[in-house]
Amino acid sequence: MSFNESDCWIELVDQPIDVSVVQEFVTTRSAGAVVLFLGTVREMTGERQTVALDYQAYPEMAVAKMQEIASEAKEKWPIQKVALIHRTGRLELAEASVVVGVSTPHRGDSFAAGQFLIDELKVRVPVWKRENWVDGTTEWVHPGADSGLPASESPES
Amino acid sequence: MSFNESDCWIELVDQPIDVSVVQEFVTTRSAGAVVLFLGTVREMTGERQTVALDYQAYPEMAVAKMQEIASEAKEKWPIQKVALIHRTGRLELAEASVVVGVSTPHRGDSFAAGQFLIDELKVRVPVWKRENWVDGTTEWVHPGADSGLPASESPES
Amino acid sequence: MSVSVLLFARASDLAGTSSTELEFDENPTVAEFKLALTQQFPQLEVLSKQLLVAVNNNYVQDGDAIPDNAEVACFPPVSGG
Amino acid sequence: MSVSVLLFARASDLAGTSSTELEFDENPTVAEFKLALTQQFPQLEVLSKQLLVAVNNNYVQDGDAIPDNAEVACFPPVSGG
Repeated sequence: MSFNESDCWIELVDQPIDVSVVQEFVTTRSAGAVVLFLGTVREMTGERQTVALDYQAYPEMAVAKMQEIASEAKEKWPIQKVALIHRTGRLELAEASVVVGVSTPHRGDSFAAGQFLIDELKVRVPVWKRENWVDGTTEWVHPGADSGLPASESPES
Repeated sequence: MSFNESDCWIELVDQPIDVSVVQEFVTTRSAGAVVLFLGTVREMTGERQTVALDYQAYPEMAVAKMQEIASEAKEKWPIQKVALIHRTGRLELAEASVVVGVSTPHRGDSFAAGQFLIDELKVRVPVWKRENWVDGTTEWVHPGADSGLPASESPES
Repeated sequence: MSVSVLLFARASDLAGTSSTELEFDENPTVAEFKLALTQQFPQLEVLSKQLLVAVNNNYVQDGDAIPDNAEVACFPPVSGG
Repeated sequence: MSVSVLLFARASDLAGTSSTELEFDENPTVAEFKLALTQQFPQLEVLSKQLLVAVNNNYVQDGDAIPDNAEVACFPPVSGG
Protein backbone atom coordinates (compact mmCIF):
# COMPACT_ATOMS: atom_id res chain seq x y z
CA MET A 1 0.00 0.00 0.00
CA SER A 2 1.60 3.26 -1.00
CA PHE A 3 0.90 6.73 -2.27
CA ASN A 4 3.60 8.56 -4.12
CA GLU A 5 3.96 12.02 -5.59
CA SER A 6 7.29 13.62 -6.34
CA ASP A 7 7.17 15.47 -3.01
CA CYS A 8 5.17 13.02 -0.87
CA TRP A 9 5.93 9.40 -0.05
CA ILE A 10 3.36 7.44 1.99
CA GLU A 11 3.74 3.70 2.46
CA LEU A 12 2.94 0.68 4.59
CA VAL A 13 5.76 -1.87 4.49
CA ASP A 14 6.29 -5.29 6.06
CA GLN A 15 10.09 -5.16 5.98
CA PRO A 16 12.65 -3.04 7.92
CA ILE A 17 12.55 0.62 6.90
CA ASP A 18 15.78 1.95 5.39
CA VAL A 19 16.03 5.38 7.02
CA SER A 20 18.77 6.53 4.66
CA VAL A 21 16.39 6.16 1.71
CA VAL A 22 13.81 8.29 3.54
CA GLN A 23 16.51 10.86 4.34
CA GLU A 24 17.57 11.01 0.69
CA PHE A 25 13.95 11.39 -0.40
CA VAL A 26 13.24 14.42 1.80
CA THR A 27 16.60 16.18 1.33
CA THR A 28 16.47 18.88 -1.35
CA ARG A 29 18.32 22.07 -2.27
CA SER A 30 15.11 24.05 -1.68
CA ALA A 31 15.22 23.16 2.03
CA GLY A 32 17.71 24.15 4.72
CA ALA A 33 16.33 21.80 7.34
CA VAL A 34 15.38 18.12 7.53
CA VAL A 35 13.75 16.45 10.52
CA LEU A 36 13.46 12.66 10.71
CA PHE A 37 11.48 10.93 13.45
CA LEU A 38 11.71 7.21 14.23
CA GLY A 39 9.33 5.41 16.54
CA THR A 40 11.31 2.43 17.85
CA VAL A 41 10.46 -0.64 19.92
CA ARG A 42 11.30 0.14 23.54
CA GLU A 43 12.11 -2.73 25.87
CA MET A 44 10.68 -1.45 29.17
CA THR A 45 7.21 -0.03 29.82
CA GLY A 46 7.21 0.82 33.49
CA GLU A 47 8.22 -2.46 35.10
CA ARG A 48 7.12 -4.62 32.18
CA GLN A 49 9.57 -6.07 29.67
CA THR A 50 8.77 -6.50 25.98
CA VAL A 51 10.44 -8.99 23.67
CA ALA A 52 8.69 -7.95 20.43
CA LEU A 53 5.71 -6.03 19.05
CA ASP A 54 3.27 -7.16 16.38
CA TYR A 55 1.75 -4.39 14.25
CA GLN A 56 -1.50 -4.83 12.32
CA ALA A 57 -2.97 -2.24 9.95
CA TYR A 58 -6.18 -1.62 8.02
CA PRO A 59 -4.09 -0.96 4.92
CA GLU A 60 -6.34 1.09 2.61
CA MET A 61 -7.54 3.39 5.38
CA ALA A 62 -4.08 3.69 6.95
CA VAL A 63 -2.62 4.96 3.68
CA ALA A 64 -5.60 7.28 3.11
CA LYS A 65 -5.23 8.78 6.61
CA MET A 66 -1.46 9.21 6.30
CA GLN A 67 -2.05 10.99 2.99
CA GLU A 68 -4.66 13.21 4.66
CA ILE A 69 -2.26 14.10 7.49
CA ALA A 70 0.55 14.91 5.04
CA SER A 71 -1.82 17.17 3.08
CA GLU A 72 -2.86 19.01 6.23
CA ALA A 73 0.79 19.52 7.18
CA LYS A 74 1.54 20.93 3.73
CA GLU A 75 -1.18 23.53 4.28
CA LYS A 76 0.29 24.58 7.63
CA TRP A 77 4.03 24.69 6.83
CA PRO A 78 6.18 25.34 3.71
CA ILE A 79 7.01 21.66 3.32
CA GLN A 80 9.31 20.78 0.42
CA LYS A 81 9.19 16.98 0.84
CA VAL A 82 7.39 14.68 3.27
CA ALA A 83 7.50 10.93 3.95
CA LEU A 84 5.37 8.78 6.26
CA ILE A 85 6.36 5.12 6.33
CA HIS A 86 4.75 2.65 8.75
CA ARG A 87 5.84 -0.92 9.18
CA THR A 88 3.59 -3.89 10.01
CA GLY A 89 4.28 -7.42 11.21
CA ARG A 90 6.67 -8.51 13.97
CA LEU A 91 9.26 -6.00 15.19
CA GLU A 92 12.19 -6.78 17.46
CA LEU A 93 13.59 -4.43 20.10
CA ALA A 94 14.99 -1.11 18.76
CA GLU A 95 13.50 -1.61 15.28
CA ALA A 96 11.60 1.31 13.77
CA SER A 97 7.83 0.90 13.48
CA VAL A 98 7.38 4.30 11.86
CA VAL A 99 9.64 6.80 10.10
CA VAL A 100 8.54 10.38 9.47
CA GLY A 101 10.64 12.71 7.31
CA VAL A 102 10.05 16.33 6.41
CA SER A 103 12.06 19.18 4.90
CA THR A 104 11.39 22.94 4.99
CA PRO A 105 13.41 26.08 4.24
CA HIS A 106 13.94 26.85 7.98
CA ARG A 107 14.33 24.53 10.94
CA GLY A 108 11.47 25.65 13.21
CA ASP A 109 8.94 24.55 10.60
CA SER A 110 10.57 21.13 10.19
CA PHE A 111 10.38 20.44 13.92
CA ALA A 112 6.77 21.67 14.16
CA ALA A 113 5.66 19.71 11.10
CA GLY A 114 7.49 16.56 12.22
CA GLN A 115 5.80 16.65 15.61
CA PHE A 116 2.38 17.29 14.02
CA LEU A 117 2.80 14.39 11.58
CA ILE A 118 3.63 11.79 14.25
CA ASP A 119 1.10 13.16 16.77
CA GLU A 120 -1.71 12.95 14.21
CA LEU A 121 -0.55 9.57 12.93
CA LYS A 122 -0.86 8.13 16.42
CA VAL A 123 -4.40 9.49 16.83
CA ARG A 124 -5.91 8.78 13.41
CA VAL A 125 -4.12 6.10 11.43
CA PRO A 126 -5.67 2.63 11.87
CA VAL A 127 -2.68 0.64 13.04
CA TRP A 128 -2.54 -1.43 16.26
CA LYS A 129 0.31 -2.92 18.21
CA ARG A 130 0.29 -6.08 20.30
CA GLU A 131 2.81 -6.51 23.11
CA ASN A 132 4.69 -9.77 23.49
CA TRP A 133 5.74 -9.62 27.14
CA VAL A 134 8.75 -11.52 28.42
CA ASP A 135 6.45 -13.77 30.51
CA GLY A 136 4.94 -15.18 27.30
CA THR A 137 1.64 -13.28 27.45
CA THR A 138 0.43 -11.04 24.64
CA GLU A 139 -1.76 -7.97 24.85
CA TRP A 140 -3.24 -5.53 22.34
CA VAL A 141 -2.44 -1.93 23.13
CA HIS A 142 -5.68 0.01 22.93
CA PRO A 143 -5.57 3.44 24.52
CA GLY A 144 -8.50 3.73 26.91
CA ALA A 145 -9.71 0.19 26.33
CA ASP A 146 -10.39 -2.32 29.11
CA SER A 147 -7.14 -4.15 28.40
CA GLY A 148 -5.98 -4.59 31.96
CA LEU A 149 -3.18 -2.14 31.13
CA PRO A 150 -3.64 1.32 32.67
CA ALA A 151 -3.73 3.98 29.97
CA SER A 152 -0.94 5.84 31.72
CA GLU A 153 1.30 2.82 31.25
CA SER A 154 0.37 2.23 27.63
CA PRO A 155 3.47 1.71 25.51
CA GLU A 156 3.94 4.66 23.27
CA SER A 157 6.89 6.14 21.47
CA MET B 1 38.33 16.68 16.67
CA SER B 2 35.94 14.43 18.51
CA PHE B 3 34.58 13.53 21.91
CA ASN B 4 33.14 10.10 22.45
CA GLU B 5 31.44 8.34 25.30
CA SER B 6 29.24 5.31 24.88
CA ASP B 7 26.13 7.52 24.89
CA CYS B 8 27.50 10.76 23.40
CA TRP B 9 29.20 11.30 20.05
CA ILE B 10 30.55 14.78 19.28
CA GLU B 11 32.69 15.37 16.20
CA LEU B 12 33.91 17.85 13.62
CA VAL B 13 34.43 16.20 10.25
CA ASP B 14 35.66 17.40 6.86
CA GLN B 15 33.90 14.71 4.83
CA PRO B 16 30.19 14.06 4.08
CA ILE B 17 28.28 12.91 7.17
CA ASP B 18 26.76 9.42 6.91
CA VAL B 19 23.37 9.96 8.53
CA SER B 20 22.67 6.22 8.78
CA VAL B 21 25.68 5.82 11.08
CA VAL B 22 24.35 8.60 13.30
CA GLN B 23 20.91 6.96 13.28
CA GLU B 24 22.39 3.62 14.29
CA PHE B 25 24.39 5.28 17.07
CA VAL B 26 21.40 6.93 18.72
CA THR B 27 18.91 4.05 18.27
CA THR B 28 18.64 1.87 21.36
CA ARG B 29 16.13 -0.50 22.97
CA SER B 30 15.89 1.86 25.96
CA ALA B 31 14.34 4.56 23.74
CA GLY B 32 11.01 4.62 21.93
CA ALA B 33 11.77 7.76 19.95
CA VAL B 34 14.62 9.05 17.79
CA VAL B 35 14.82 12.53 16.29
CA LEU B 36 17.43 13.38 13.67
CA PHE B 37 17.97 16.93 12.43
CA LEU B 38 19.98 17.83 9.33
CA GLY B 39 20.99 21.36 8.43
CA THR B 40 21.39 21.35 4.66
CA VAL B 41 22.73 23.82 2.10
CA ARG B 42 19.76 25.70 0.68
CA GLU B 43 20.03 27.20 -2.78
CA MET B 44 17.93 30.37 -2.44
CA THR B 45 18.15 33.02 0.28
CA GLY B 46 15.48 35.52 -0.63
CA GLU B 47 16.38 36.41 -4.23
CA ARG B 48 20.03 35.38 -3.93
CA GLN B 49 21.33 32.10 -5.31
CA THR B 50 24.08 30.08 -3.62
CA VAL B 51 26.35 27.62 -5.39
CA ALA B 52 28.27 26.37 -2.32
CA LEU B 53 29.07 27.17 1.31
CA ASP B 54 32.47 27.10 2.99
CA TYR B 55 32.46 26.26 6.71
CA GLN B 56 35.33 27.17 9.02
CA ALA B 57 35.56 26.14 12.70
CA TYR B 58 37.69 26.87 15.74
CA PRO B 59 38.03 23.12 16.30
CA GLU B 60 38.98 22.76 19.99
CA MET B 61 36.36 25.24 21.18
CA ALA B 62 33.69 23.95 18.77
CA VAL B 63 34.00 20.43 20.19
CA ALA B 64 34.09 21.78 23.77
CA LYS B 65 30.91 23.81 23.20
CA MET B 66 29.08 20.94 21.48
CA GLN B 67 29.99 18.74 24.46
CA GLU B 68 28.71 21.43 26.84
CA ILE B 69 25.39 21.68 24.94
CA ALA B 70 24.96 17.89 24.94
CA SER B 71 25.59 17.81 28.70
CA GLU B 72 23.01 20.54 29.29
CA ALA B 73 20.46 18.65 27.19
CA LYS B 74 21.11 15.47 29.21
CA GLU B 75 20.23 17.38 32.39
CA LYS B 76 16.95 18.62 30.92
CA TRP B 77 15.63 15.47 29.20
CA PRO B 78 15.97 11.68 29.73
CA ILE B 79 18.36 11.32 26.79
CA GLN B 80 19.59 7.79 26.05
CA LYS B 81 22.00 8.68 23.23
CA VAL B 82 23.02 11.95 21.63
CA ALA B 83 25.16 12.88 18.61
CA LEU B 84 26.29 16.28 17.33
CA ILE B 85 28.33 16.15 14.13
CA HIS B 86 29.38 19.32 12.29
CA ARG B 87 31.11 19.35 8.94
CA THR B 88 33.69 21.89 7.77
CA GLY B 89 35.12 22.76 4.35
CA ARG B 90 33.22 23.22 1.09
CA LEU B 91 29.63 21.98 0.90
CA GLU B 92 27.55 21.67 -2.24
CA LEU B 93 23.80 22.29 -2.46
CA ALA B 94 21.64 19.93 -0.32
CA GLU B 95 24.64 18.54 1.59
CA ALA B 96 24.35 18.37 5.39
CA SER B 97 26.50 20.82 7.34
CA VAL B 98 25.29 19.50 10.69
CA VAL B 99 23.54 16.37 11.92
CA VAL B 100 21.94 16.18 15.36
CA GLY B 101 20.62 12.89 16.70
CA VAL B 102 18.90 12.16 19.99
CA SER B 103 16.89 9.31 21.51
CA THR B 104 14.55 9.34 24.53
CA PRO B 105 11.89 6.98 25.93
CA HIS B 106 9.01 9.18 24.63
CA ARG B 107 8.74 11.33 21.55
CA GLY B 108 7.99 14.77 23.02
CA ASP B 109 11.37 14.80 24.74
CA SER B 110 13.22 13.85 21.56
CA PHE B 111 11.67 16.73 19.65
CA ALA B 112 12.31 19.22 22.46
CA ALA B 113 15.90 18.06 22.96
CA GLY B 114 16.61 18.04 19.21
CA GLN B 115 15.38 21.60 18.83
CA PHE B 116 17.40 22.73 21.89
CA LEU B 117 20.58 21.08 20.58
CA ILE B 118 20.47 22.77 17.17
CA ASP B 119 19.25 26.13 18.54
CA GLU B 120 22.12 26.28 21.04
CA LEU B 121 24.66 25.01 18.50
CA LYS B 122 23.80 27.90 16.20
CA VAL B 123 24.24 30.43 19.01
CA ARG B 124 27.35 29.14 20.78
CA VAL B 125 29.50 26.85 18.67
CA PRO B 126 32.36 28.70 16.91
CA VAL B 127 31.70 27.75 13.29
CA TRP B 128 31.24 30.21 10.43
CA LYS B 129 29.86 29.87 6.93
CA ARG B 130 30.86 31.81 3.82
CA GLU B 131 28.42 32.12 0.94
CA ASN B 132 29.59 31.55 -2.62
CA TRP B 133 26.95 33.42 -4.62
CA VAL B 134 26.16 32.51 -8.20
CA ASP B 135 27.56 35.89 -9.36
CA GLY B 136 31.03 34.82 -8.18
CA THR B 137 31.17 36.96 -5.03
CA THR B 138 31.77 35.48 -1.59
CA GLU B 139 30.51 36.71 1.75
CA TRP B 140 30.93 35.61 5.37
CA VAL B 141 27.62 35.13 7.16
CA HIS B 142 27.86 36.94 10.47
CA PRO B 143 24.55 37.55 12.19
CA GLY B 144 24.29 41.22 13.07
CA ALA B 145 27.62 42.15 11.49
CA ASP B 146 28.08 44.94 8.95
CA SER B 147 28.26 42.48 6.08
CA GLY B 148 26.02 44.30 3.63
CA LEU B 149 23.52 41.46 4.11
CA PRO B 150 20.46 42.40 6.18
CA ALA B 151 20.22 40.19 9.26
CA SER B 152 16.67 39.24 8.30
CA GLU B 153 18.01 37.75 5.08
CA SER B 154 20.91 35.93 6.66
CA PRO B 155 21.10 32.37 5.42
CA GLU B 156 20.11 30.01 8.17
CA SER B 157 18.80 26.53 8.28
CA MET C 1 -29.75 -4.63 2.96
CA SER C 2 -26.53 -6.44 3.75
CA VAL C 3 -23.48 -4.71 5.32
CA SER C 4 -20.04 -6.30 5.10
CA VAL C 5 -17.80 -5.49 8.05
CA LEU C 6 -14.04 -5.72 8.53
CA LEU C 7 -12.76 -6.26 12.10
CA PHE C 8 -9.25 -5.48 13.33
CA ALA C 9 -6.93 -6.05 16.27
CA ARG C 10 -8.63 -7.03 19.54
CA ALA C 11 -12.08 -6.73 17.93
CA SER C 12 -11.06 -9.37 15.40
CA ASP C 13 -9.50 -11.58 18.09
CA LEU C 14 -12.60 -11.41 20.31
CA ALA C 15 -15.01 -12.07 17.43
CA GLY C 16 -12.83 -14.91 16.15
CA THR C 17 -13.05 -13.56 12.61
CA SER C 18 -11.70 -10.65 10.59
CA SER C 19 -14.93 -10.05 8.67
CA THR C 20 -18.66 -10.63 8.92
CA GLU C 21 -21.95 -9.68 7.29
CA LEU C 22 -25.02 -8.11 8.94
CA GLU C 23 -28.58 -7.81 7.58
CA PHE C 24 -30.78 -4.69 8.04
CA ASP C 25 -34.26 -3.81 6.80
CA GLU C 26 -33.09 -0.34 5.83
CA ASN C 27 -29.87 1.70 6.05
CA PRO C 28 -28.88 1.60 9.73
CA THR C 29 -27.30 4.38 11.71
CA VAL C 30 -23.85 3.70 13.10
CA ALA C 31 -25.42 3.21 16.56
CA GLU C 32 -27.86 0.63 15.16
CA PHE C 33 -25.01 -1.06 13.32
CA LYS C 34 -22.91 -1.30 16.51
CA LEU C 35 -25.87 -2.73 18.42
CA ALA C 36 -26.41 -5.42 15.78
CA LEU C 37 -22.70 -6.24 15.74
CA THR C 38 -22.50 -6.73 19.51
CA GLN C 39 -25.68 -8.82 19.41
CA GLN C 40 -23.97 -11.12 16.92
CA PHE C 41 -20.71 -11.10 18.92
CA PRO C 42 -21.53 -10.54 22.63
CA GLN C 43 -17.82 -10.94 23.42
CA LEU C 44 -17.29 -7.49 21.83
CA GLU C 45 -19.22 -5.93 24.77
CA VAL C 46 -15.92 -5.46 26.63
CA LEU C 47 -14.86 -3.04 23.87
CA SER C 48 -18.26 -1.58 23.07
CA LYS C 49 -17.75 1.92 24.45
CA GLN C 50 -14.42 2.17 22.65
CA LEU C 51 -15.34 0.64 19.29
CA LEU C 52 -14.69 2.95 16.35
CA VAL C 53 -16.46 2.67 13.03
CA ALA C 54 -15.10 3.76 9.64
CA VAL C 55 -17.06 3.97 6.40
CA ASN C 56 -15.11 4.18 3.15
CA ASN C 57 -11.90 5.02 5.05
CA ASN C 58 -13.39 7.80 7.18
CA TYR C 59 -14.44 7.80 10.81
CA VAL C 60 -18.20 8.11 11.39
CA GLN C 61 -20.32 8.97 14.44
CA ASP C 62 -23.26 7.17 16.08
CA GLY C 63 -25.87 9.38 14.37
CA ASP C 64 -24.52 8.95 10.84
CA ALA C 65 -26.29 6.62 8.42
CA ILE C 66 -24.42 3.79 6.72
CA PRO C 67 -24.89 4.12 2.95
CA ASP C 68 -25.38 1.31 0.46
CA ASN C 69 -22.35 -0.64 -0.74
CA ALA C 70 -20.06 0.95 1.84
CA GLU C 71 -16.80 -0.53 3.10
CA VAL C 72 -17.45 -0.66 6.83
CA ALA C 73 -14.75 -1.37 9.41
CA CYS C 74 -14.94 -1.68 13.17
CA PHE C 75 -11.97 -1.58 15.53
CA PRO C 76 -10.66 -0.41 18.92
CA PRO C 77 -8.73 2.86 19.40
CA VAL C 78 -5.59 2.90 17.26
CA SER C 79 -2.14 2.36 18.76
CA GLY C 80 0.29 2.67 15.85
CA GLY C 81 3.54 4.58 15.71
CA MET D 1 53.29 39.82 29.09
CA SER D 2 52.64 38.45 25.62
CA VAL D 3 49.19 37.27 24.47
CA SER D 4 48.84 34.95 21.46
CA VAL D 5 45.60 35.42 19.56
CA LEU D 6 43.78 33.21 17.07
CA LEU D 7 41.55 34.94 14.49
CA PHE D 8 38.72 33.30 12.55
CA ALA D 9 36.39 33.87 9.63
CA ARG D 10 35.96 37.50 8.54
CA ALA D 11 38.25 38.70 11.35
CA SER D 12 41.04 36.55 9.95
CA ASP D 13 40.34 37.69 6.37
CA LEU D 14 40.35 41.39 7.36
CA ALA D 15 43.55 41.08 9.43
CA GLY D 16 45.22 39.05 6.70
CA THR D 17 46.42 36.49 9.24
CA SER D 18 44.95 33.73 11.37
CA SER D 19 47.09 34.51 14.43
CA THR D 20 49.03 37.33 16.02
CA GLU D 21 50.79 38.29 19.25
CA LEU D 22 50.15 41.36 21.43
CA GLU D 23 52.33 42.79 24.23
CA PHE D 24 50.94 44.21 27.49
CA ASP D 25 52.60 45.61 30.64
CA GLU D 26 50.21 43.64 32.80
CA ASN D 27 47.25 41.29 32.35
CA PRO D 28 44.79 43.26 30.20
CA THR D 29 41.01 43.22 30.48
CA VAL D 30 39.14 41.93 27.46
CA ALA D 31 38.23 45.54 26.58
CA GLU D 32 41.90 46.58 26.70
CA PHE D 33 42.82 43.55 24.63
CA LYS D 34 40.23 44.40 21.96
CA LEU D 35 41.46 48.00 21.84
CA ALA D 36 45.05 46.84 21.31
CA LEU D 37 43.96 44.37 18.65
CA THR D 38 42.06 46.99 16.63
CA GLN D 39 44.99 49.39 16.98
CA GLN D 40 47.23 46.76 15.40
CA PHE D 41 44.60 45.94 12.74
CA PRO D 42 42.50 49.07 12.06
CA GLN D 43 40.66 47.13 9.36
CA LEU D 44 38.93 45.16 12.17
CA GLU D 45 37.06 48.37 13.18
CA VAL D 46 34.19 47.38 10.86
CA LEU D 47 33.60 44.36 13.14
CA SER D 48 34.59 45.92 16.42
CA LYS D 49 31.17 46.09 18.07
CA GLN D 50 30.52 42.47 17.10
CA LEU D 51 33.90 40.93 17.91
CA LEU D 52 33.68 38.06 20.39
CA VAL D 53 36.56 36.94 22.58
CA ALA D 54 37.12 33.44 23.97
CA VAL D 55 39.71 32.45 26.55
CA ASN D 56 40.50 28.75 26.95
CA ASN D 57 37.40 27.80 24.94
CA ASN D 58 34.96 29.96 26.89
CA TYR D 59 33.36 33.27 25.99
CA VAL D 60 34.53 36.23 28.12
CA GLN D 61 33.17 39.74 28.65
CA ASP D 62 34.79 43.18 28.37
CA GLY D 63 35.43 43.46 32.12
CA ASP D 64 37.11 40.07 32.50
CA ALA D 65 40.90 39.88 32.85
CA ILE D 66 42.96 37.76 30.48
CA PRO D 67 45.08 35.34 32.53
CA ASP D 68 48.66 34.28 31.83
CA ASN D 69 49.30 31.59 29.22
CA ALA D 70 45.71 31.67 28.00
CA GLU D 71 44.55 30.52 24.56
CA VAL D 72 42.80 33.64 23.31
CA ALA D 73 40.61 33.72 20.20
CA CYS D 74 38.78 36.58 18.55
CA PHE D 75 36.02 36.21 15.97
CA PRO D 76 32.69 37.57 14.66
CA PRO D 77 29.29 36.15 15.70
CA VAL D 78 29.07 32.47 14.83
CA SER D 79 27.03 31.22 11.86
CA GLY D 80 27.35 27.44 11.90
CA GLY D 81 24.63 24.85 11.49
